[in-house]
Amino acid sequence: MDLSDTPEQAEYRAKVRSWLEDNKSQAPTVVGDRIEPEVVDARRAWQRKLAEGELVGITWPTEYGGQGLGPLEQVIANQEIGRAGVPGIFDIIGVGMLGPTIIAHGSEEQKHRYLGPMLHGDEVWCQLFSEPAAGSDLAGIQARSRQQDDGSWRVSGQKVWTTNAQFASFGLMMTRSDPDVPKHKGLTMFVVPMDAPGVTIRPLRQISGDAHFNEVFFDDVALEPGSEVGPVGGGWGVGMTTLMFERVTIGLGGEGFGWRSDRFAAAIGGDEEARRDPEVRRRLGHIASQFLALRFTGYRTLTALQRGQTPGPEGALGKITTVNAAIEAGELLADALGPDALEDDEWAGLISELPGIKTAGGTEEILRSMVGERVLGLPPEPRLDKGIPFSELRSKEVAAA
Amino acid sequence: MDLSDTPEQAEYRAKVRSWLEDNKSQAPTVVGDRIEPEVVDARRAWQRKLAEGELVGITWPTEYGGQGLGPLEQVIANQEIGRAGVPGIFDIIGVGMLGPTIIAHGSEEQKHRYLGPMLHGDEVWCQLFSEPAAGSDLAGIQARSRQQDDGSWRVSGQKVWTTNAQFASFGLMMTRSDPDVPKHKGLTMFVVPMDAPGVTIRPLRQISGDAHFNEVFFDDVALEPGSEVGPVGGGWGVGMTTLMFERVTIGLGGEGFGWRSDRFAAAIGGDEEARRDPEVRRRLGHIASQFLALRFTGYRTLTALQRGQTPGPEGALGKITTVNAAIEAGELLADALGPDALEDDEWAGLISELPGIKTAGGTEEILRSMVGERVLGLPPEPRLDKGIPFSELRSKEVAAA
Amino acid sequence: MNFELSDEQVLLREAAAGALSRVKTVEAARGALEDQVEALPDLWPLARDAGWPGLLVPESCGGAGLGGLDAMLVHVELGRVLASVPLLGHVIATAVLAADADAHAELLAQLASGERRAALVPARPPDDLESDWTVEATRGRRREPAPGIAGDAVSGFTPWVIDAPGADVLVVVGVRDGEPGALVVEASDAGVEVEHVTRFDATRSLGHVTLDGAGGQPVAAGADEIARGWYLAQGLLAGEALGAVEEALKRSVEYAKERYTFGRAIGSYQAVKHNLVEVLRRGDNLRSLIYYAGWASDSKADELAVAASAARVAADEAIDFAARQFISVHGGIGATWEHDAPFYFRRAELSRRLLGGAGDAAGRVAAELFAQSAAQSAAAAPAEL
Amino acid sequence: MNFELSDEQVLLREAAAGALSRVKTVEAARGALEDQVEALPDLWPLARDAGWPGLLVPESCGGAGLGGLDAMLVHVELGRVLASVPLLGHVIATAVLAADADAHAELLAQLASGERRAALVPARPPDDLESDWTVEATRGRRREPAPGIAGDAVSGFTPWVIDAPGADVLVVVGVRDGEPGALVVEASDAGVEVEHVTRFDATRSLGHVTLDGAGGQPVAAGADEIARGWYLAQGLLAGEALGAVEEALKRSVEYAKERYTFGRAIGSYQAVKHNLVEVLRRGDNLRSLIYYAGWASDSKADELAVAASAARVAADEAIDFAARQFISVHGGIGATWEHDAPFYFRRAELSRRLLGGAGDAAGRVAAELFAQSAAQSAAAAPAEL
Repeated sequence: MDLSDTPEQAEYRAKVRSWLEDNKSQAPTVVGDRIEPEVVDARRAWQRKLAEGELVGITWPTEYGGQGLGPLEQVIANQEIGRAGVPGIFDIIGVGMLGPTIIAHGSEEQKHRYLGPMLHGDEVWCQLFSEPAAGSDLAGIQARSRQQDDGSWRVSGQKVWTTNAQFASFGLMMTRSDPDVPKHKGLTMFVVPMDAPGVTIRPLRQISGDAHFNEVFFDDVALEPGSEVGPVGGGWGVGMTTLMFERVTIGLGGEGFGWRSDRFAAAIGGDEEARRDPEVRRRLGHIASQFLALRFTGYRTLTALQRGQTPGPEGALGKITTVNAAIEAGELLADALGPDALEDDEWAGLISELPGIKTAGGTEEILRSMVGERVLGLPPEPRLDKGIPFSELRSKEVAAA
Repeated sequence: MDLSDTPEQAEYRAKVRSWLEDNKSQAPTVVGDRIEPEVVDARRAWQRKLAEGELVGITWPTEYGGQGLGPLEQVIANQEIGRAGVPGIFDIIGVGMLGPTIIAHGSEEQKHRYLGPMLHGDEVWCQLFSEPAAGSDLAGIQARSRQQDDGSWRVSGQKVWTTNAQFASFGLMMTRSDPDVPKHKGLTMFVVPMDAPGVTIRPLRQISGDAHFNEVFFDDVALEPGSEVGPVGGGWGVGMTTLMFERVTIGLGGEGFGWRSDRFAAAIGGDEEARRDPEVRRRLGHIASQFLALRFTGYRTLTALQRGQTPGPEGALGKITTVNAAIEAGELLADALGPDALEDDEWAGLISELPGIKTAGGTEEILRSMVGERVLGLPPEPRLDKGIPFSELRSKEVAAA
Repeated sequence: MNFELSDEQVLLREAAAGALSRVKTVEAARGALEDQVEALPDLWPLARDAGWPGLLVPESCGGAGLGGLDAMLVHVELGRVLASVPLLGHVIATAVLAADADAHAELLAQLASGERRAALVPARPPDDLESDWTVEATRGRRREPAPGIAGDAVSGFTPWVIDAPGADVLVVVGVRDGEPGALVVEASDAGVEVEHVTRFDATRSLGHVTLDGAGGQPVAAGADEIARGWYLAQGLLAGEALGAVEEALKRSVEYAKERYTFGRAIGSYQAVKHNLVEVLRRGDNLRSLIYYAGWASDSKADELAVAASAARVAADEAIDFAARQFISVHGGIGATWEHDAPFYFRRAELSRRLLGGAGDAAGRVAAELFAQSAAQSAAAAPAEL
Repeated sequence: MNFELSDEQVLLREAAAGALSRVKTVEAARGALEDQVEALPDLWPLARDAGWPGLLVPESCGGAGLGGLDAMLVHVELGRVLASVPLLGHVIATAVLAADADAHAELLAQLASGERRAALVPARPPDDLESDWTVEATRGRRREPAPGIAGDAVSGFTPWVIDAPGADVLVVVGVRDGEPGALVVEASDAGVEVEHVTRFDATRSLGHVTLDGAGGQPVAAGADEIARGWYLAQGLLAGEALGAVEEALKRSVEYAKERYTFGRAIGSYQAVKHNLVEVLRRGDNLRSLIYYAGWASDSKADELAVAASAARVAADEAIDFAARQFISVHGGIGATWEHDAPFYFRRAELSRRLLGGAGDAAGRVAAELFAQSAAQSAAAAPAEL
C-alpha cells in the first residue's frame, strides 16, 4: 500500500500545481453554496479558464477536446484544485455525466455540436430524468414524446429535482415514446434546448429555504428531427450510462459532500463542556470513523478504477454511509451547541438538507435492495410490473389512488 | 384516570392477600430460572395449593373449575402473588393458553378429562406448534397426521421450541392432515399424550447454555379416535385462539419479563464512575423510559380488557419494545460493568438470551408487518403462496434449496 | 382502576381539535418562514374563547381548575397542527403562581381570562449530581446559575424562554439565599429585556430574557412547586410532540397507500411499512407516558419528575423519527416547501433542543432511579448512630 | 498510489486461510463451552509452522520482519474461524520488544520461532483529558494507574490481559517516574501471578495479572513505541472482527437464499435483505479502516492512534450487528448450540469489552481530533511572548 505518486503522477501533479499557481488569482471566491446569477457567470468564466489549462474533461477522449487521461489524473487535479483553494468546474453534471453519455451514445453531429461548448462552460447542461411520480422507480416516467410526420418530435410532461435548470442551455431528457410496451422498453432520450417555447422552470425550495433544485414543465415543446440520443425506444440503456458516470464522478469526488470531521471537532471543541462530555466524544469519534472509512474506501475504489475496473453497485454503500454519518453529525452539533446551531451559517445546511438528500438519487431503501441483489446475490422482490405495458400499469395505479 | 381499586376490587385484593399470608410459608423458594425436576415438583405442588385458594383459572368459567372473574382480578392476583414474594402457577402455558383453547374448541369429553388436572398442576401441558421449517410462517408446518380406518390417527414429524415438554403429560399439537389443499386449510389440532410410544424429547441448549426449550420428535405416534380438538381441517382457527390467549396472558403479565429499571439502576449505581458518566445516565434513562411506557401501556390495555375489548394486534408493539429495551439494557450493563457482566448470575440471561427471544413467537419483522397491515391498514406484501396446495409449495422450496 | 381519558377529557380534546381546524396553521408557518411575519395568525383570541389560558388557574380565581393531563391534551392538539399560540409558557407560569394563589388572585384572574399573558422563565431543578438551580447558555453545553433574587428584585440571564416575547408578565424562577424562589415581574419594567429569537421554527416563540434588578412580587412557593413548572413544561412539550407524531403518521400512511412504485403501493414494502410501524410504536409509548405524566401531575406528585422526564425522552425520539419518516415516505417532494413535512421537521428539531432536550430528561430519569436506589439502600442499612 | 493488498499479502492471507481450514475451530469452541476444556486444540504448533509468532520480529532476530497490516490480515483469518490461538498478545509483545531489539535479540529469536510465547500486559496511553497511563478495573468503569516500575522491578495489577495464561514471558507496560516504561518478566517469577479468567467466549484466553515486585529486563522504548502496542492490539482486534463479520455475512446470505417463508426465500424480503446489506456496509467500512490502520502502522506512525481507534470503533459495531443478524436470519435455531452463530455472538460480546472497547476507542478518535484542532489554532495564533 502506497498513497504516494508514481514519478509520472508527481510530474502531472507538478504541472497542474504550477498552472494553478499562475492562474489562481483569476478564480472567483466562493462563499457557501448559494448560486446567484453573478456567481454562476464567474464560475463559468473560471471553467473556461480551467479548460484552457487542460483541467476540464481530463478523462474525455482527446478527439472531443479532452485529455484522454485516467481517473487518477482526475483525482490529482481535484486534489490540487482543492489545495489551491479555488473552485472547480461549474458544470459537473454536464462534464462528468452528460458529456460522457453523449460520447457513448450520441450521433457524430451531436458530439461536434455540444461537447466543446459544454467543456468550456459556454453552455451549461442539466439532467432531466426524475419526475414527481418516478423517482426511485425511474422507468416509471410519464413525460411523453411523440414523433411527428416530418420526423420532428413533441414532448410534454414534468421533470423535477433538476439542478442548474435555470442556467442551462440544454437538458438531456428521458421521455416515454411508447406507452404500449413494458415500461423499460418504451423510453427515448433527447437533447432539449432549455429556451424552447413551452419550457417553464420553477425553483423548488428545500427545507433550508434554499432552492438548489427546479421543477421543469414541458408543454408541447417542439424538438427538431435528430434530437434523439441513442435509438428510439433505447432510452433506458442511455440513462444507465449516465448513472454509471454519476457513480464514477461521485467516487472521484472525495469525502462525502465536503463535510469533514476536523470541522466538526473544531466547532465542538470550542465549547469546553461539550469537549469534555464523554457522550459527545464518543459520538464524534463514531462519526469521524465513518468519514475516515469513506476516505479510505475512496482510495480502494480509486485503485480499482486505476486498474481499469468500473465501479460496481457497492459504491451505493458509500452514499448511505455519507448521508447517515452527516445526519449524525448534524444531530451532534445541534445537541452540543443548542438551538443556535440550527440556523448557523456553517451547519444549517447540514442539518436541514440531509433529510432531502437521503431520498435524492434513489432512496436508501432502493439502494439497499440494489446492493443486496447485485452484490450479495439475494433474490429480488416479486415484481408485479414485469412485462406489463406501461399504459396498463398506470391505469391500475390511477384506480388505486 | 385512577389506578386505585374499586371497593369490590379492594375486597378481592384483601381476600387474596389474606389467603397468601396464611399459606405462603408452604411456597417453594425460586432462585433464577433453572428448572431442575425437584424444582418443578415443588412448583406443581404449589400450583395445586394456589388452585385450592382459588388463584388458578381465575378467568375460566366456573363450570370448568375456574372462578369466572375478569382480567382485573387476574392482575390483582398476579400483583399480590408478586408482593408476597411467592411463585405463581407453574403451567402458565396450559392454564393461560391451552386450557382456554380447549374450553373454546374441545369436545365435552376433552373438557372434563383434561381441564381439572391441568388447573391443579397434576398434568402439565405443552404447546406443539412451531417446527424447524415453520416458525414465522406457522401455516407452513409439515408434521403429518393420517386417519386410520378405525378412526384412530397416526402422527409423524418434528416440533421445536417446546417449553416444558420434558415435564408435560399432554401436548396440543398442530398437524397437517391434508397436504393437497392450500396451506391454511389442511391443518388439524390434536391432544397428544407425551408418553406415547414414538415421542422423543431432546433439550435445545440456548446461547446462555441453559435449555428452556426442547425439540420433540414424533415417529408414527398412534392417537386414539376423538383426539382431534375442533374440526378436522380446522386446526388453523383453533391455533389462532391459542395465540389470542397468548397475547392476553402476556398483556396481563406485567412489565416485560420481570426486567425492571430499578434493578439496572442499582447495578450501575454501585459503580461510581458509571453512575456519573453522562452517557451511561442517558442510556439508562432511555431504557427506563421504555419500561415505564410498557407499564402504563399495560394499564391502558387492562382498562380496555376490563371494558370487554379483546387485545388487538398492536399488542405486538409491546413485545418489540420489551425485547429491544432489554437488549439495550444488557448492552449498557456490559458496557458499564465490563466483561464480568457477561457471566454475572443476574445479567447473563438478559445478555445471552435476548437474541433468541427476539426471534421467538414471530420475528420482529413479522410482527411489524402484521401491525402495519392490521392496525395501519397498509397493503400486504404480494403473497406467492395464496391458494396453492401445500404439497406444490413444498416441492418448489425443496427445488430451490 | 381505570387508565383512560374521562368523558370530559375526550370532550376537551375534541373541542380543541374542532377550534383549531378552523385555522390554517401550517400554511401560516410556511408564510412566516417566507418572511411574511404577519402571516402568523394571532391565535390568542381563539385560546381565550376556548378557556385555555385558565386551564390550570384555580376556580376560585376564575380559572377552570383543571389538571396537568388536561393541559397536555390541549397541547397534543396544538402540536398536531403546529399552532403558534403562546400557551405553553403561560400555562406553566399560572401553575407556579397557583401555588400562592391568594396573594396573586387578581393577576391570576387576569391570566385566567387571557386578558393578560404570562410566561415562565424557568430553571432546571437540582439532581443527584448537581445541587444548583441552573439555566442553559445561549450556545453550547454550559450551565449557569439561575437568576439571583435579592429582596424583591431579580437579576440574571435566561435564554431560550418559551413564549416570553409579548408576554405581559414573567414569572421568574431564581435563587434566593441558596433556596429556589419565584418572582412575578412586569415585562414592561425597565429592568426587563426580552430579545425575540424565534427562528428556524417560526411557530415557536422564544426569547432571551435579561433581568437587571427587575422588581416584582414574590411568589411564596416551595421547591417542589417551583420544580413543577419545569416538569409541566416537559410534559406539555411531550404533548405537542405527540400531536405532531400522530399527524405525521396519519399523513405518511395515507400517502404510502396511494403512491405506487414498481407496480406496488409503497406501503406494501417492508422498508416503508416497518418504519411507519416504528412511528406508531414510538407514538403509542409516548401517549402512555403522557398519561403517566398527567396522572402523576394530578395524583402522584412524587413521580412527576420521572414521569414527565420519561415522556420528554419518548417525545423527542418519536417526533424526530416521525418527522424524518414524514419526509422520506414522500420522497423528494417531502423535503420541499411545497409540502408540510418540512414544517414538522423544523418543529421537531428546534423543540428537541429546548429545556434540556431528551438528553437532559433521560439523565433526569436516571438521576431519579439512582436517588431511589440510594434511598432504598439507606433504608435497608441498619440504623446506627 | 495503490491502496490494495500486495501479492505477498494476498498469499499470506490465503496461506492462513488454508492452514486454518484443516482445524475444526468452531466445533472446538462448542466443546469447550460444554466444559470439555481439552476440546480446544492447541493451535500454537500450527501458528509456528506458519511463521506467525515471528511476524513482527525483525529479520535480524530470526523473524519475518513484516508489518502491522500483515499481522492484521492474519488475524482476519483467525477471527473468521474463531481460532483459539494465543497469537494476539504475543504479536503485540514482540512489537514493543522490537523497539529495543538489540538488547533482547536472544529472547526475540525464541519468540520468533515460537519456542517461547509472550504476552503484552498493556496500558492505555494518555489523551487530551487524562495525562496518566492507566489500566481498567476488574469490574466497572474505574481506571487505575498502570503498574509502577522501580529499578528492575514492577508491581501492580492489570486485569483482562489477552493471552496472558500460559505465556512464558510478559512484556509489562508501566510507569517509571511519571514516564511510561516496559519491562520483560518471566511468567514463572515468584512475583508474577496470572489468574486464568477465560469464559463466556472459550476461544478467547484472558488473565488477570498481578505483579508484586516482579523483577525483569527493561525495554528501552519511547512513549510512542510503547503506545504502539496498545494501538496494534486495537488493530488486531479489529482484524479478528472483520473475519468474523465476513463469515457471519457469508453464512447468513447462504441461508437467506435457501430458507423459504410464505412462499418466498427470506432473502427476498426487504427486512432481511437490508439488514444483510448493513452487515456488508459495516464490514466494508471496517476493511477500509483496517487497511488504514495497517498502512499507518507501517508508513504513517503519527496517524496510528486515530486509524487503529477508528478501526476498533467500526469493528465493534460491525461484529455486534453481524453476530445478531447471523442469529436472527436463522430464526430460533440460530440461538441454540446446534448452530455456530452463538459462538460468533459470544466472541463479539466479550471482545467488544476488552481494551476499552468501542467507547474508549471512539473517545480516542475524538481526542486526537480535538488535539489536532487545538494544535492548528495554536499554530494559527500570532506568536507572542
